[in-house]
Amino acid sequence: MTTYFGVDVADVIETMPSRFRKEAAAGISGRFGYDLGEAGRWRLAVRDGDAALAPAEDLDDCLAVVATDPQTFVGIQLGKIDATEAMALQKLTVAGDRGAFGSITRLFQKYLPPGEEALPDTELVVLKQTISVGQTFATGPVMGRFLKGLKQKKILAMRCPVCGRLQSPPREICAVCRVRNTEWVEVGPKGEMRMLEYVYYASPDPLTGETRETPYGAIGVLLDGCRDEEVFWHLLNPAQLDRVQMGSVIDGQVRHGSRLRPVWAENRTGSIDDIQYFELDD
Amino acid sequence: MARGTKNRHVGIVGIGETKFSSHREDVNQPEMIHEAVRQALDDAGIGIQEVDCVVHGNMELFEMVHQPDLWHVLGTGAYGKDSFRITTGGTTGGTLVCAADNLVASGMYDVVLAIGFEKLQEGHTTGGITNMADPLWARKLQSGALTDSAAVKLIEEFGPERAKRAAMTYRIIMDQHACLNPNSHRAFGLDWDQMDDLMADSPPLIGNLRLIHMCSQSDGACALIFASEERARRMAKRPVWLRDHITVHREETLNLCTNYYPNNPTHRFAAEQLFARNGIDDPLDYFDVFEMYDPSAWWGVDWLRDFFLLEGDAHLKLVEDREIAIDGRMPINPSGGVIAANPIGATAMVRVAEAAKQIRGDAGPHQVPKTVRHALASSFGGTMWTVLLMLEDELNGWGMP
Amino acid sequence: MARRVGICAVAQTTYQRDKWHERFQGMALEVLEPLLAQTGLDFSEDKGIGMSISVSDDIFDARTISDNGMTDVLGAHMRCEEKIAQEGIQALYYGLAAIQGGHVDAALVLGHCKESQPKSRNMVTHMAFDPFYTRPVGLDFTAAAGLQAQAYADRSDVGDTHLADIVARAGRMAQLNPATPETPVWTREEVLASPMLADPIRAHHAYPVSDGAVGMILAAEETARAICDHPVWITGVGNCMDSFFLGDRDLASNFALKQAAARAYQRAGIDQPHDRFDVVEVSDQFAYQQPMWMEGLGLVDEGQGGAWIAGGGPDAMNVNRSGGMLAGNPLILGGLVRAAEVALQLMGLAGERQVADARCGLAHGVMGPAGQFHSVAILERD
Amino acid sequence: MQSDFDTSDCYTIEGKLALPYTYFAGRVGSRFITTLRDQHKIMGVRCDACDTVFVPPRQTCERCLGDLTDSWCEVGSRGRVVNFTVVRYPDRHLPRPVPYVLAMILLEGADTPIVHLLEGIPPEQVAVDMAVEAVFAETTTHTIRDIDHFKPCDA
Repeated sequence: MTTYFGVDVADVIETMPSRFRKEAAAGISGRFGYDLGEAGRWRLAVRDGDAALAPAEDLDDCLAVVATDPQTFVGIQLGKIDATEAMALQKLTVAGDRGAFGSITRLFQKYLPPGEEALPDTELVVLKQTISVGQTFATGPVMGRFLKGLKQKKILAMRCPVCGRLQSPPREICAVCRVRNTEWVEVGPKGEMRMLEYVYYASPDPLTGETRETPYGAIGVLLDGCRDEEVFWHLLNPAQLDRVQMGSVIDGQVRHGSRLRPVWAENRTGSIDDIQYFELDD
Repeated sequence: MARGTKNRHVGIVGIGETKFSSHREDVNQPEMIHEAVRQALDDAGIGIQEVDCVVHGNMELFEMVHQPDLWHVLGTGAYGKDSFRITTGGTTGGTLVCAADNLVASGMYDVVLAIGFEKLQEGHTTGGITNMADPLWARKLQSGALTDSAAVKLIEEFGPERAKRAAMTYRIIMDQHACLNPNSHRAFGLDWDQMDDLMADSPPLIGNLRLIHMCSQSDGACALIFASEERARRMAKRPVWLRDHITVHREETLNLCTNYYPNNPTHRFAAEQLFARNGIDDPLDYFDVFEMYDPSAWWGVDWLRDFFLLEGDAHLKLVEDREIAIDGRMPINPSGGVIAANPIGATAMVRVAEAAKQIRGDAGPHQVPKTVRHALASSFGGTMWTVLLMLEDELNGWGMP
Repeated sequence: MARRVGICAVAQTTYQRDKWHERFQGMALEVLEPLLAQTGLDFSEDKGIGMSISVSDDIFDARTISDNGMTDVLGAHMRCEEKIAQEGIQALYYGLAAIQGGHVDAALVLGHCKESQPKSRNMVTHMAFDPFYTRPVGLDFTAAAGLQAQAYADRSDVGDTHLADIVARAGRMAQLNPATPETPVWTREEVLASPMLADPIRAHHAYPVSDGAVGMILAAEETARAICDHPVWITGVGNCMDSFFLGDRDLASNFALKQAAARAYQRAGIDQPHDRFDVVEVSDQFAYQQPMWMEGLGLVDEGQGGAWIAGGGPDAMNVNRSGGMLAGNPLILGGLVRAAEVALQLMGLAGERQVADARCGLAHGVMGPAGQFHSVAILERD
Repeated sequence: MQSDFDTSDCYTIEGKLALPYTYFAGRVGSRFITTLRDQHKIMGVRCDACDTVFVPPRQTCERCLGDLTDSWCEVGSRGRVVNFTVVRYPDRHLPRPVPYVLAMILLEGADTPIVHLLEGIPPEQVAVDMAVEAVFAETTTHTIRDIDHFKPCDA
């Protein structure tokens, strides 16, 4: 017997008919194949709310065939492995009608290893909601002056009176020297690309609740007048994601990145949106 | 940093961890927490009446529950007791351990139960983390904890081929460890012959950071019971002593969008301070195991250099030579680490719990096959914040009369 | 015995309805700078402040890890900072533990909140309830207080006129407190005429929405004496958590407060609390809570809150000379502001509201629906 | 405000805190809600050690930490008001236009009252000890609001 995660793969397969939810299978019929490598090939026949499972030589007559290794198969059944991720890793493939295969996966109750208390067939209640609370964010005098500068197409930084470090957006104090920043300096607006975060993953923007469009580029620009890590964080023109070059400084060796310039919004209100994004300064 | 003499010693006497999973529809928040609490009490062999104080932590916006210790009293056992709620971001679990140490060492309480938890399936993890950024600027730009800055740095320094192979080697070793740990959320059974495919085919998230490199989003809780030296010796067969800990935060304007090196010295700074004040010259030699808060394989590789105060490519070699494997010279995350399971508010405490189990020698299938006397555990959170903790099998060092 | 720990400096902003002109960092600096100036301390590694303990709340701040944006203004860059995500007085309590435990000699405590930022304070406290049983019926801390106020009214002699007198007195007291410049001064009749909010709580019985920050420096005895002429010792602390569901509790019983107070008294070596304190600051978020918490603390006979008010008890016992919560502090800072006020009184720095020769005081904080969690601190001077 | 505070560069920006959430009731909570929804029965759990019937149900007794997972008992859908308030401040998170009555109702057979809406009677006529009964919701919300509200009934 071959076990994965402490579970016998044969037990997972053989309990499939008993885990079949007849009531959910109305209107579904067809043959589906499981190619589980060393755990063998299996054909599931669904018809009129009944299901039969049998070993099979070949699975050519199936609407869809899932191919995976027994460990992944058991892992998915136990919730150890995420099926989508297994597909992304090429550890699980579906040939044929993927949609049909998706519909039959919902016809089985969750597998429970022997000895674990069987769940009564209770539904597990889920409540989905978007929670939204309106906010009024204060700029304070320092962030306020910086944001107002954007209205006039100016990028302002504050300089630490002790170490000379520039920060933009500015802070009330220099964290390192623990003194109030006092001097305002205009920097940029052009600069050099220092870092690109090429974002493929779409996530919600908590300021709006909307999902961001991908891909996009979050960038660090070393604005003219700044040095070292004094980079300015904003966005790149998404059309130019593949055309920019990062610069770097390693052990004092400088490699220059692409030159960038800000693209200003038409209507500027004193917010981060006053700069649409940066683009190549060809 | 200025400090006095430790008032009294503190030991870990009970450990509880839930299974980590993305399928915990079967329990609500207090019920999940209670699984860890029950386990910790049973492990310590005590009832809740012996606990004087309960310390609780997580991040509220992951589940959008305000001051959740109020509701969670249904599972924490805090009813009628003193209780605290202390948090610091991803470092929360480590902070809870520091807090429990302070509370017991002060003499206020003899026995403290600390609980870290998160039920990430109840919210949107990346959206929740993005919300840590300044609402007027970086919140528009940040994507949760996803960044490929460590990849950029390693690739710049060591070339793409060597850097990418090192990250994937680290990843596969962590997966092999995860397969040994029955609690882990993600354990794929990755093989060395998949290395090239994974480097090419795993879906990209940001730049060279791929899905396969990144930590999971898990539900789970961890509970630890701490006791004064006197009580610990009576309670536990083998208390694990908390020798010392250090917390290092840094300003929020840490700009991940820079590859100017060094830009994140908190880990190294914490390690330097902690080792110096405890008289440890060679951490690679001194420690027998390290449970690291490694949010991605790239960071895991990069941070080895900082935590062990290494220079050049010594950290890459540790990975390439597979010395970080469970049977290697410096086993990293025999539990599988954060890539295998990441219930954020509990994650850093799980590092401490796993390190303590290694010292007790009862970690189970993922027990390091050598005597473990000294363990290091790290926490990561906020904008490159660090909590670094030392656990030992006998009383040593700071605070000894 | 663990070493003694003293409060060496206290600073706060004003508490106002809408500090639209300041963000959190600005408010915190307004507190940090005077604290450092008063004590001469810095954050140097050898003998500076070893730990910053912040107080803030992710949901009030609309910010995951609400202390993340505060590191620089807490002096904590490349240093230790931890956040009390709970009632602010717990930071005092925790700072005491960290110093007594030996990990640090001196700690900064600093809390901030802007209740004006979210559209509704009640919507924030609504999130403290569970999603299936208590949120769907619209519970928030105000509605829960209404239920508790009703339960207390049924059990005590406190009536609408007593509550009006409490609010009127709070307004008068607040006039002497420079930190509460906006607190309205109402007459008893105006309070009695104010509309109901959550019966029997009237609109004027509720603490106003406010923004502000408060902080203090704590230090071990030796350090405290070196940096401060008038350290205030934290001699007893205690807190307690009650059940979550309102129906699981006897809302008028003061269960958690009695436990918290008993622990604090025991630690401070106080057998007879009734006559022990020269000043008392309780977190009266709603008027009914002032007599109710005083009963829970064992300072007023059970069920006799009304007679206590009618007999001039609050003045005689110097309760909430600052104006209390009714004068306006953010919810999560309530107990910390109370402790700051008691410390100022014991230091002799309370200005026009100074109680002569105050030597021992009590500060109280409360969090959660209908007082689910209470925390009590006893402060004394030499 | 400090008198020398220059507010000329200060202003405010409107925004939101908006994120999606998915709450799980768990096995115990799910059984309570589905029983309420499908059978119009209100279930509690009994802790024998503490001799208490709790509503809403919970998996663990917070007093003695006993496991209550399978300690179900049905309580009545009628009960009496033990405490109440009238909510009169309007807000977005509230379930009804104000004013409405929020009451603590002790159901027959239960030892702990639940908080719920009381309707069908003017607020000024509500009294402690009055008998009430559950009015079940026509459409489910998968929460305790599968009891839409309580209304007065004969004792």
